[in-house]
Amino acid sequence: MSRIGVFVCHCGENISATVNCEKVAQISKELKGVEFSTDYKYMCSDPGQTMLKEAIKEHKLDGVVVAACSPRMHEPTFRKACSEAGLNPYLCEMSNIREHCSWVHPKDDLTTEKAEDLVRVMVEKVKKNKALNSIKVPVTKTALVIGGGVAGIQAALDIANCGHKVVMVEKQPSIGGHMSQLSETFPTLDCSQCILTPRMVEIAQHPNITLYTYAEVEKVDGFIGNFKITVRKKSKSLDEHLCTGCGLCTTKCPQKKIPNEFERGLGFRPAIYVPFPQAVPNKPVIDRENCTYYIKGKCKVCEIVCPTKAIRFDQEDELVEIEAGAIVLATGFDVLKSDFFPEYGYGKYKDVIDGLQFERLASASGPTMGEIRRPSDGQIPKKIVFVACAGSRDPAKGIEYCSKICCMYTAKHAMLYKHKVHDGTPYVFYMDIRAGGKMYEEFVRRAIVEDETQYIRGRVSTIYEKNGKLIVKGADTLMGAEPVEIEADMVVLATAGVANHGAEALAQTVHVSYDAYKFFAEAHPKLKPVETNTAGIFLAGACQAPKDIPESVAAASGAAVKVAALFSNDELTREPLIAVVNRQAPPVFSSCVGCFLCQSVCPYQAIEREEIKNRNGEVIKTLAKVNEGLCQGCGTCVALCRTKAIDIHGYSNQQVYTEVMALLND
Amino acid sequence: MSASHDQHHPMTLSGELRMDTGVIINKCYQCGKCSAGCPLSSEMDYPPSLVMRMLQTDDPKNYDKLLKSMTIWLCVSCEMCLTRCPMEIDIPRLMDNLRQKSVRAKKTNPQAKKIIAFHKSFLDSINYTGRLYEMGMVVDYKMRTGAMTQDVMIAPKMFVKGKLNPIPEIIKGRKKIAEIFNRVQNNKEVKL
Amino acid sequence: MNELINKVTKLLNDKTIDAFIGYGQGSTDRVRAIFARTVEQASKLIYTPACTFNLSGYLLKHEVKHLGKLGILANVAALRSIMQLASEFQIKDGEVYILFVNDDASLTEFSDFQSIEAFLEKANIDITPDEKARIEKIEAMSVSERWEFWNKEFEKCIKCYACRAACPMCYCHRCTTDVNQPQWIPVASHERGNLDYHLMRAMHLAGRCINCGECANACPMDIPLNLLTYQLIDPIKTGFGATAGMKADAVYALSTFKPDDKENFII
Amino acid sequence: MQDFEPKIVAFVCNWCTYAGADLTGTSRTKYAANVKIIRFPCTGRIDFMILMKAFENGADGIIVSGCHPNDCHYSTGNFHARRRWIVFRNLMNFTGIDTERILFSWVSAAEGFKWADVVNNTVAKIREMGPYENYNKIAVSTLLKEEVSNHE
Amino acid sequence: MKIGFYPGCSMKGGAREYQESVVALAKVFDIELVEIPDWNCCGATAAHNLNKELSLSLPARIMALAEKEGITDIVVPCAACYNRLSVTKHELAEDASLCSKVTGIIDLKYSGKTNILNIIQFIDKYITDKLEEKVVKPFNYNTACYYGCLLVRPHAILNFDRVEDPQSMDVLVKKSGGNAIDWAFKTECCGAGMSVSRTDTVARLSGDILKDASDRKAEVMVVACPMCHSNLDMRRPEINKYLDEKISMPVLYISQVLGLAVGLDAKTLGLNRHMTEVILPDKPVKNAEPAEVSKKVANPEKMEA
Repeated sequence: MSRIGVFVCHCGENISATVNCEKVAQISKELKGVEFSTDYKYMCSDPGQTMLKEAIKEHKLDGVVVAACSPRMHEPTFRKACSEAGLNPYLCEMSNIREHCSWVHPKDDLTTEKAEDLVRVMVEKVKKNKALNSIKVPVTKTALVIGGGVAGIQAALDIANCGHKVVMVEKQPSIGGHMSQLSETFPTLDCSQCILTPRMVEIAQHPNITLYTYAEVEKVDGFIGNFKITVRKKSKSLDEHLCTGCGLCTTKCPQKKIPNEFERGLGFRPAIYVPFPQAVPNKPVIDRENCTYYIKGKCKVCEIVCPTKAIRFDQEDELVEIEAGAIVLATGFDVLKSDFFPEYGYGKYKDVIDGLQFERLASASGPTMGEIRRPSDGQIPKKIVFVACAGSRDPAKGIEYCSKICCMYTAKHAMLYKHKVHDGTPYVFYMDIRAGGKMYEEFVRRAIVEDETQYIRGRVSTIYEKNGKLIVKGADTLMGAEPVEIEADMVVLATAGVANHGAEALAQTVHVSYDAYKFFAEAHPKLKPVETNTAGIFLAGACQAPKDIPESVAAASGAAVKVAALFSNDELTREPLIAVVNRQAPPVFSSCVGCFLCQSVCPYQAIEREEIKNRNGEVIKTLAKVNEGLCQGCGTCVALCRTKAIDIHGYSNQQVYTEVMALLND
Repeated sequence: MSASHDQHHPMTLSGELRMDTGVIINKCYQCGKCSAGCPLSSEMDYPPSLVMRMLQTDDPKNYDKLLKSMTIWLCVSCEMCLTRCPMEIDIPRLMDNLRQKSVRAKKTNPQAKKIIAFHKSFLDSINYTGRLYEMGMVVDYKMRTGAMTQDVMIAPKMFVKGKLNPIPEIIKGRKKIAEIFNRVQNNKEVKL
Repeated sequence: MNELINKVTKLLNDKTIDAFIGYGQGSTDRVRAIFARTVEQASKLIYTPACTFNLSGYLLKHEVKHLGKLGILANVAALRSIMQLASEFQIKDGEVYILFVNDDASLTEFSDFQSIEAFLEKANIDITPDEKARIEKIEAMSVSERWEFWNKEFEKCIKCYACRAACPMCYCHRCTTDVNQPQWIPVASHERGNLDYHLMRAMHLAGRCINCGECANACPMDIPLNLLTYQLIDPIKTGFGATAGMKADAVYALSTFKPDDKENFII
Repeated sequence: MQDFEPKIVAFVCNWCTYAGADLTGTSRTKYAANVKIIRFPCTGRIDFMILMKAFENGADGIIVSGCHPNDCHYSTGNFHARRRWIVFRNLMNFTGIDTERILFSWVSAAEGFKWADVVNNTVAKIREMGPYENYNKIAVSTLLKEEVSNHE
Repeated sequence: MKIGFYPGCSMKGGAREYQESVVALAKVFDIELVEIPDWNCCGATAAHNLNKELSLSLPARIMALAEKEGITDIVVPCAACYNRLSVTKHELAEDASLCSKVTGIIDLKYSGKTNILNIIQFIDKYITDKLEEKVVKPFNYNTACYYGCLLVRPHAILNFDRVEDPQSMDVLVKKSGGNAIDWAFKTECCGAGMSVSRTDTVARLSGDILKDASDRKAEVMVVACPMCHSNLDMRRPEINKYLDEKISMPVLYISQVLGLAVGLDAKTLGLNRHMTEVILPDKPVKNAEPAEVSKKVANPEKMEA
């Protein structure tokens, strides 16, 4: 016989104004198994909770029903109170007689009767509740950081400085990301590489950090605290231990005309190359697609000139297994590729370039040594047009969002141009200037007032070439939408920031969700901005949405704190409301027949195969088994299981069945 | 949902236009790309993006200005605005609607007389014969506009080249066409 | 028939299999399943036009499994059962030796699942026109007529579970009918429990039924049970693009989804 | 029939419809008291058998509701649920169970008003349809038989 | 199979040569074009400017008549008519109540199942495969393909070619042995229906188009629309006045270009009917220096992705 306590809350008058709480308490007392019943003004108040705790002890209650507000509000409160009184918290249930009853119905008998029904349902349910213990999972205190841009670097350093191990995986031959391509940064105009390269070096030298460049994550198994990651280290055709980074091979390589990715195609590189002079690690890789040896079977100049004999033509990709407790995704963003703007002739006219290309032109270490020269003929453009929102805020092109960083970098570009070409005129076509940020608005004003940038409010309709000039057709909406035509020497498009190429595939590999634009999705837009929906996987930087440097760094530090918090305990504690496959005595073992139709319904890959073996080690039965670390408790498997072999704590078959029975049979 | 919304706000200008054309005026965020690409915006009194802005004000005075504008008659429905509009706003359709309303409200711009006359002559020709009778239409147009001497120089050359058909092609279903004209006129549209 | 006997004899002799599931003459006129473990028993194998029922149900029976490596004479329905069971990890490729009698009485051996899949692609797997007509007839009824029709049918049910025993897909050790906490399905055979039982069975077979018809054949009360699941074959095929028992590695129609699955009733 | 108060059970998911119904409460939107909610973690957890049990035990109508497609807290539970509903509804229809008495809906955590509409419309509809006599009938005859067998 | 043919009014008058060349070209490839019996005018710009229902009813009648004949494909060489028919088909498919209203007005059965093909789609569907083998006199001129507005816009409805820098006509010209140049005014507006009422505007717009083509060394311009043709061809005196320059570049229909390439004579193709005289010097060797710009044309498939 159960000893259940029922506590009916008035919630001030929120409930008692329409529900006769005394009567509900009274009727509940008559229910079978109810030992104690009362009503009280504010159950969630301190005195209310104290009363609850005392009643548990005094009446030796083995189940509690609090009839009050929504369990989504106070279930944790009352469960905690029960726990403090020595009752297993999972033996406490709530009846929602406020949101689902007193607030939505008028004051009459029916409303009170409904409240009574709702209490009865929970009393019956709680009789079927089981005492549950929270789940403990061990934690591997190593973090995997995917992506070695500024966000990844920040996250890795923060975590490593907390004393935890970090493995960083970078796709490119060098870390540094987009920030290493930038010339100067807004709003301070400090040199991007000057502030970034010391951090890059720190990564390479940190005792807690292992760096894999030219490597990609291939597979992720496991769950929070216990991820198992397979990383493919692409072959660099090089023995990194022997290579001293002298660079002789790169100067002697006969292949010299490969478009340089780092220079966004504005310069060339050899087939064995270091992406840029400050690269970390500063050791070359062979680009096999363009290497003469791999194409034609002979050359090997690099091997011949290498003083330490470090070239390895037959080196193969290597698969590395990593165990990590947490993962930080810091894979960054990309800018829209050409062909997206046929009306702007991007990809067709050499002198229509994107913002990142302009960064390289403006960079002292870039292909023009920092001089602004147009790609077609190397002339210094006297009229330059910057087009903001090239692709952004353009639903017709599939990008509804604002790329956020373009207003600022366009102002910076205009400024840098004017600083380098004093007699030139920069024009900016814009729709709105979004300069929210410390010193941002001031920066834009400077570009307009001091550097005399011509800001024209309107969008460019088309750009075409005529007699060596680029005709930019726009409109000035502040002049009655009057058409404007500028004969420009060069055009820079502030192309939209988009999700990184391959983001979708990576999201699927890592099992995190992503939004319609393929940016990784945060768990909550406000309160969980660096978490993902998958426990133990965090986000840093522009892989989540376009972000500027300070924001990326802030997010990275945020993600690092989340990882550090996770690593502060040796074990994780989780709510035990998860699915479980029943077990029975041999020879049956379980009513599970091992059809595994449940396996593909699980959104969390939480259903595993368990092999039952006899004494000789032969498999005699294969059963489904729920991984406690992965299961999130949706119960989709439970409803699918024909034999009812899987059940779920908190919403078990017994519990829901009983609820329906109790609800309909008063 | 939208129906009940409309009931609460009976016929704002933008509401009416939305009902008639499906175009949501407030989608326009005034980027000006339409005005920039419009082949005729330099000749228009109000370039397309300004038309959108004027409609957004929901001010009858602005609406009136548009019905009396040259813009709506200069628009050649080349659809460049729609093609490049980031919001995919169907301005050409809006222009059609404004033209029809302008005629119905008898507010057409005097300078647009020739353009409207051309359209009317064109439709008359179809009404009578089922097809466009170019020569007849041009004569009709000249009668309407008084531009008697326009293009007299090229007509003989065209005739020689076989480009002017002296006899109208009259289709068998001519009556059917006349019925169509009758029916659409009864449907409260523009008097033709 | 001799070819079959010779073949099975050979298989038994060279220990390729330990037992062969085939058809034999029953005590009355009826054909029954026989389990040939010896050459002598193999000589009793028959294959006549009456040999139509699906033998695959025996493959998972405890008693049969114990006989060792099995061979089976499969018809199209049995082949589909085997495919479906394979997709549910109940039979492994190569585990069972499968023979099939062609129209010209020659034998086909299926060496692997792939060859079965290829065969089934061309095979006729539709329900019979007669069955189709019966379903259409029921569908043409009004809701309450349908309710009356099935109530009358279910009223006859004596809960003997012959349907369950005959179905090759009903291989659970503990059927939900036997679960008593909670008692989902009332034990006694009354309307309520019968309706529960048959709806549950139909749902559990939705997307898995390979339309062999053994349930209805087995029913001593002649309830047209097969129609319940047959009726779901078409909507699952057209709606989800899935047909049961065609591929050994198929994903169960109700274990997966498409984000744009069509329905017209959810508001 | 005049004072027929339909019994309606709502099977809803915790994250969207339950929260949506909470919002109906917080915004004090009124709806009929005939509907009582049973909370599930996800629509994916809702077993067709529990729906059968509800009719069997005297429910005149059923509401099943969860997150809109793509909004599932568990990302895909509602998609799986939708497939099952499609099949189960087919089966109900074929066996003459009145599918008009079971309403499936997507109600998000923000759709407090929609929840009130769903409830009110369902209550009005079921009130018009009257008690679920067909199912009640077999329930009653079953009870009688059970009693007989108990006496034996 | 019967292929329906909707010539439209201009092809019976001002653009007679377009019809002549289309019919002649079809004949070379053994294609029978069946004129839709008793067809009427599509209403053109005038109708949709002044009356929406009329602008839908006139094209709907044409398609209904075609359906009655059991025609599944209608070739509509005039870009303006093609546009009106396609838009009507789209709008009636989108809006059932509008559709029933319009079928009421035309008093004919209309299902909306007929395919509307513009001249290029028609060629691609029935001719392109066999084109190259039939070319006897390569059309080796620097050719500016002018698409205009109504062939490619609105893209959402027509879904034909790329809306910016289209390529389909360029491909046909290349297959005919020509050199399709890359230029900037492929889809700019020529002034359309304002030929008579705003001749000055037409001169400006058409002038800019011809000028760009001429600057880029085009020897001939190709069009697929009688309206474009009349503006660019017939309005040449006004254009030359506006440009203050004499451009003598002839303007041909795409059907004429293909016709010449497969060996049809100038008269059959109606070249004599053009107002701007068609002078095409014989060029036995393919132009040695294909315009450099054309190489830069991005791959159309890539562009769509």
